[in-house]
Amino acid sequence: MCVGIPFKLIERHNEEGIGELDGVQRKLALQLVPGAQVGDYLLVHAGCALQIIDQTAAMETLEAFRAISDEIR
Amino acid sequence: MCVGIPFKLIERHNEEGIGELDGVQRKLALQLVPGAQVGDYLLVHAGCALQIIDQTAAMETLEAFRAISDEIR
Amino acid sequence: MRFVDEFRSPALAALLSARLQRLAGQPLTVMEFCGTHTMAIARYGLRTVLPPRFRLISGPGCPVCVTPPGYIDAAADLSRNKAVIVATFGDMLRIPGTEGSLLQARSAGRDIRIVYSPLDAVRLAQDNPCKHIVFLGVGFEATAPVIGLTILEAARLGLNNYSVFSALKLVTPVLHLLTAGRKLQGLLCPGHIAVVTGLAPFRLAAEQANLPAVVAGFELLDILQAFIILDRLAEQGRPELINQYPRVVRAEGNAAARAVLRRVFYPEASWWRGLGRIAQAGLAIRKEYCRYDAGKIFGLPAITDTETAGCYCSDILTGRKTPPECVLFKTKCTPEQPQGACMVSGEGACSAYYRYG
Amino acid sequence: MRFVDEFRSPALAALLSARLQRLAGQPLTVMEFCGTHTMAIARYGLRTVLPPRFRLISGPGCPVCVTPPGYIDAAADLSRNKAVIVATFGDMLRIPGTEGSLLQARSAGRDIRIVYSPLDAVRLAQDNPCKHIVFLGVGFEATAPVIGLTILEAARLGLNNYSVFSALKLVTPVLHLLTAGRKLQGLLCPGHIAVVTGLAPFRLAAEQANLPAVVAGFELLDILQAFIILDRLAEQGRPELINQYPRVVRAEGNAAARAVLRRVFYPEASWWRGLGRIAQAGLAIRKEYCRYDAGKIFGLPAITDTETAGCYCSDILTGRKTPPECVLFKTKCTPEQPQGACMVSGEGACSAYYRYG
Amino acid sequence: METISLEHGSGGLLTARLVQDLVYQYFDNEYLLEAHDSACLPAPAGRLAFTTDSYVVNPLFFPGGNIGKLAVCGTVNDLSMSGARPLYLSCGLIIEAGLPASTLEAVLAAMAEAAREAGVFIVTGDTKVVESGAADKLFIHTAGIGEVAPQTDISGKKALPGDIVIASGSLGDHGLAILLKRHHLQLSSAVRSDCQPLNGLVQSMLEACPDIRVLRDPTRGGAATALNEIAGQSQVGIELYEEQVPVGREVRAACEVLGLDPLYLANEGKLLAVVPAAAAAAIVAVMRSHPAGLDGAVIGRIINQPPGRVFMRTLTGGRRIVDMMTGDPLPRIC
Amino acid sequence: METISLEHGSGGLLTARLVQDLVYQYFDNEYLLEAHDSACLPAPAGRLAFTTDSYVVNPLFFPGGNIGKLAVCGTVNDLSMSGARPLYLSCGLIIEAGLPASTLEAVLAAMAEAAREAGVFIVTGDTKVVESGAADKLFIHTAGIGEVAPQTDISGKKALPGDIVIASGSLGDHGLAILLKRHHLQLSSAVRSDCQPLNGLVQSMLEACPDIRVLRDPTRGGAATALNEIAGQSQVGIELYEEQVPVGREVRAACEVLGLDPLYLANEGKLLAVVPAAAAAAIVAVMRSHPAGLDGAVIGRIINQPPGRVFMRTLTGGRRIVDMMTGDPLPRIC
Ligand code: SF4
Ligand code: SF4
Ligand SMILES: [Mg+2]
Ligand SMILES: [Mg+2]
Ligand SMILES: [Mg+2]
Ligand SMILES: [Mg+2]
Ligand SMILES: [Mg+2]
Ligand SMILES: [Mg+2]
Ligand SMILES: [Mg+2]
Ligand SMILES: [Mg+2]
Ligand SMILES: [Mg+2]
Ligand SMILES: [Mg+2]
Repeated sequence: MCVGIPFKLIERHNEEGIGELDGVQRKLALQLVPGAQVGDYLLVHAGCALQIIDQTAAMETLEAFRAISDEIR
Repeated sequence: MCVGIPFKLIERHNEEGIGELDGVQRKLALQLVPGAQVGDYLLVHAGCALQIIDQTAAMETLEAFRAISDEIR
Repeated sequence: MRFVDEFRSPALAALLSARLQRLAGQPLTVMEFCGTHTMAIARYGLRTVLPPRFRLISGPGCPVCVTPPGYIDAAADLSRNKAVIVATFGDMLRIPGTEGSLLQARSAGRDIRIVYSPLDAVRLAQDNPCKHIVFLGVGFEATAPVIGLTILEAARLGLNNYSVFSALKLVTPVLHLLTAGRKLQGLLCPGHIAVVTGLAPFRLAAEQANLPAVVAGFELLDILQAFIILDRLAEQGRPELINQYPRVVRAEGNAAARAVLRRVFYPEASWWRGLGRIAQAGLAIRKEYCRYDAGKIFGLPAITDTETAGCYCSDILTGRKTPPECVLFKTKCTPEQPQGACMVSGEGACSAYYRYG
Repeated sequence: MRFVDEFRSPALAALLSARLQRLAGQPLTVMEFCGTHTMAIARYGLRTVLPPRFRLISGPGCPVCVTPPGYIDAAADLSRNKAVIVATFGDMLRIPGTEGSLLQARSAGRDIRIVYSPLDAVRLAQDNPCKHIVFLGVGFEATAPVIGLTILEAARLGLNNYSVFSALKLVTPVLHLLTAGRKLQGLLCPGHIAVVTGLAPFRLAAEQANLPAVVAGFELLDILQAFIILDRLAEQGRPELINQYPRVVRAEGNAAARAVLRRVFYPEASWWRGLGRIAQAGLAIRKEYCRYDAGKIFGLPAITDTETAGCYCSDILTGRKTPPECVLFKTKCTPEQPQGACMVSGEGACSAYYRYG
Repeated sequence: METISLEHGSGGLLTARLVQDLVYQYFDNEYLLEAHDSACLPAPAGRLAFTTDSYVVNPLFFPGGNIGKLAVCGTVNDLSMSGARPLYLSCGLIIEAGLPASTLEAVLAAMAEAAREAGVFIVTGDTKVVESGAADKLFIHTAGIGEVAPQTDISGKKALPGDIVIASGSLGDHGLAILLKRHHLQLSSAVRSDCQPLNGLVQSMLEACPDIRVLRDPTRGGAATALNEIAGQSQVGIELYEEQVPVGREVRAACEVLGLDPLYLANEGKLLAVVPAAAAAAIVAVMRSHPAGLDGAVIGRIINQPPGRVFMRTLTGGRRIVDMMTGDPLPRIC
Repeated sequence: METISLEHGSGGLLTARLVQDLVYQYFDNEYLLEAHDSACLPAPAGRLAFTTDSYVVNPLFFPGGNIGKLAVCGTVNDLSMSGARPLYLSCGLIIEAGLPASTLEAVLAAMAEAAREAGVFIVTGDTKVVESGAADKLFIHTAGIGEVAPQTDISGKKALPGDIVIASGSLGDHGLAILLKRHHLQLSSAVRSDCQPLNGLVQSMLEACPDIRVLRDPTRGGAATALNEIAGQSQVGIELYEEQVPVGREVRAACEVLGLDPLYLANEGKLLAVVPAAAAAAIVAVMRSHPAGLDGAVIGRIINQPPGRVFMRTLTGGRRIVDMMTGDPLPRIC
């Protein structure tokens, strides 16, 4: 329903920031992610960050993939 | 100062007429030549007839040319 | 970690799909509510990878394809006004109204601009003080807060030349309509909606339908894993909701985003192309912000749906039919001349079937 | 008789010019007041045919070239108004204002239309009820009645979207300025002005200048004959006015045309490019018709002249110099980049010299 | 497809349909139907002539033709003016979105017919559609290839004093037909554009006299400009005889009314030739027996001095300079 | 001359000045300077290739090039895709009145430079100026002539099952660079148009393997459309391998953000080739040693069934249809 892309926050000025993905940069609205800090990865939709990506959770998901695949090795 | 062209009046409707010159036709304003009749030649400037051409006078002018040229033959 | 390629690893994908192949369970008919899932499934060719016992049926797709043609007509009319610049997502341009698309209106010389972010439309208003910018507000729970922000931003900047023409929709109140009376064994729920709403509405939908459900991400591995989880839940007879996408979906969603929604909008009945009028399934702009409401400012007509004769869209949107069952599919109805909601956007079920087979 | 070819007969022309060649009289410097005569003389190559004792000097040319650049500027400004269509004779398009010509304004997208007749501009007003048509009223005694008629016609039709921006000029009050203090032996007077005015003003000019004068037509034979007559009058020492052009010029002129002039306009001082302000030498629109006066409606500035440094125009317009005597001629001043009145129109003395040598 | 939309130019499916349903219907030769990036053509004998023109005429349709006919004839004629036998044309279309498909079709039909008449093939093309307001309805661009026989050597530099200047017919018809249509001058006349291919005429002229010096089609800028170009390139003078310059009765009349000079009006189916004096009579005779040169006439001669100048010997035996044109001709009342 | 005005296009003196002062300054070869109605060119050996394109790109200047460079490269490339050696170009300009002369000059300079790089001559041209509002700043039309060696036989109809599909480098750069400039999407990136002439690359490929079956430059409509055309013309299927399709890191990222598929984005300096399987490795090696083909790669193969269809073998081993494009790619957020 909504294309959402992980941008890395490389600059923050109050409620506006600059996100970067593979050399592509874009101004981001940060009002909805008050805690975001430079270096965080943000889920961005329509130029607005909707969430801070949780690295630990992401690791766990990747682990789960590996676990499933290990099951069938 | 003012390009003036002899059109032949081929139609008249009140103060408007159609003039013709060598196959070129144009609507003419006739307010300034109240006496103009179909068949008359009119001196036209900017789409408006300024005068009815006097055929007799024209003949006389042509005659004058011939007279001058005869003088030198 | 960059949160993209890691979730697309072909090697892991091969292993996960091998796993799906090996599991010899019951037939599993899954509805994906979300057009972005539909597109991702098509793009990765997953239909040809999943074992035949997995049957996928598509839900309402995207906010663009459920926008009634009357809305497009009204927007096209608005663009005739030389003092108006219509700003919109690119998605909206090809959708046919009853008298052509906005792309046609633009190619006829109207000033219709594509923006990536609604906030860019506010910027457009700042840069064009002698024009009035109308943003075409379409979207679901994920997009609506961003559009809400534009109104707050315009108010903060004191702009009087920016407004939103809202066709915003809420998808969570619609879920029960889509599952009611269907033979389903699982639900694939849209992760990017859940980012805002949290898990509760999807848990409710799973309970009401008494079905296993997964809130899933959109990368290749996310979707494959979601199918494995759905299969396992179905096998174990557990009509639960699992969050496959915890890296962005928190149980409680995004409270700041929902606060923006509450501040700027209120829920209202809304016409969905192919589904008709649905109570509480749209968002209208609150009276406090009526000076940013293009519908009010320009006296735009209330939008209702009209159906195209022969189009099965409502059946497809409610998961009762698949696109190839429609007699118009690929004959009278093509991406260039779409007849119904499901063909209009690249994300619509008919369009995805058409393009990716 | 068709009143064209008969008066261009090459055979008769050859005889008449042979006659001119043979007459071995005094040097005869003749001023032609009229640009149309200038053009005809150039076009027929008469300068190379007439014996050297005939010297021709050019008068003010045409109403277009004596229009000050400020008028063009005002018209160009007017054309910025999107509600306005500027209608004009083609002659006006290439004349430079201080910031470019109307042709440049048109090529920048302004709505500037060429009409053959001012009455076509009235028609344009009827056909474009949502636009205001401003006709650029330039012309001398022959053109002014036609433009007067458009105002009467607009009034008759009850149009409220037609007006005239008058830079109309009267040439007859200027004649004595052109001849004053000049070494002339004859005057070639403009037949098409006399059609309206009758012979009286030209007779007066001839008397004041104590010179032979001929009111002449514009065909080849007309002009040759006029020279023969002037030569004869000069030889006989008769400072009289002869009407060579009786087929259209009546002694009394055209009373109906003069009645239109009196009804719509009144004489006023006027700025002539290169000549400065001349009392009674312009026509302003009467108060009764002020609703057709674009100057009043749009509050246009009063037009005054500005001179280009180095341009000899005033000397050329008053017959004191010929174009090749100007240092700018053919160097800085060309038909593409005219510096002065005499180069701006194809009829101007410098332009005629430039094109036809 | 009632009107052409942006999609028809985006290189995808609709472009393919436009080309197949409309273009191929009219331009149906084996080379074009290969539909490659380039047309692949048999090697011509002799040297190549190569030319191009853009056609932006407004209005698209005018008495005697339309932009499509013009786009074929103009390029065929430019090839012919090098003494080449025109063989192949390319066709690039820039269409303003919203153009009625029927308009495009009428234009393509006219192109096809003109190509048939001239015996050339339209072998490669391109279609772009731009937003409404980004172009004026339709622009056409053609380029053309012809082959030049070994013995032929035509050039604007070859006019020699003593040579004769010939016009293939009446001057100014095209320019006047367009002018009358464009400015709503409310003059009605039967003047039609002379738009026609001249390659047949040129071939018969070359057969009669292989050493024609110069050929030129007096298009924009008219005969005056074309002759000035020749005078400049050959560094000779040119003298025209006013009474011999062919101008149609109606064109002459309309020019009188509008204060125009037919020498500055564009032609699209006429040529000017500079030929050795000895061959002039024979060439005129050949021209007059060809449908495109019925009114062919000697109009002047090449003189020594001053180089680069064109003169008119007038009816009176006087002489005036005929300069290059500055800007498009505009009607005058003064 | 600060801006171009209508007078510069009217065929008279100002047109002559524009051509002499500006055009000839940049395009200064012996053929053009003859200034005839047509350029007269030496007879080429072998068959002729002839192609044309109109260039209407907006904006005129973009990262990696401008409309002038594009107009030369595009036509050089279309000739090259027939296996021809490009020789001569024509250049037609349609200029909107008011265009700064400096803009035109920058474009002409880019054309001259690209022509030099490609080793072709711009030998004939035409300039039209239209009123402000009647065109979008500047349109360029080029046509090109090339010569095709006797042994070369390239055609969209020649792909055979078993053949290999090669791309000369990353896809989508040009289309994306333009899209980002056009729609003010506020995405910044270092993506540049790939605009470059491909004739050198093609010549070295042909030397390595004279029986290359098909060459195509995937311009408007992108690789997807070009491959669908080949599949249709050859009546074969095409299967692509997703992980082998070269797409630049930034282009891929921008496509993710904007919901676009790089297969549908235009390229202006890339080619697709269908080659016999036996020669594929050698050709790729040759390509990679040429500056225009450094990222050359096998991207797929020709299959039997179903004719006219292009498939993508995805990362999962799944398969999806790659259809022709409908309309220009537009950014999506849904
Ligand atoms: S194919 Fe078209 S008509 Fe049929 S259901 Fe889908 S959108 Fe409706
Ligand atoms: S040549 Fe030019 S500057 Fe000199 S007098 Fe004539 S108009 Fe004035
Ligand atoms: Mg608008
Ligand atoms: Mg205006
Ligand atoms: Mg190509
Ligand atoms: Mg040409
Ligand atoms: Mg030409
Ligand atoms: Mg030519
Ligand atoms: Mg093309
Ligand atoms: Mg091409
Ligand atoms: Mg091409
Ligand atoms: Mg040309």
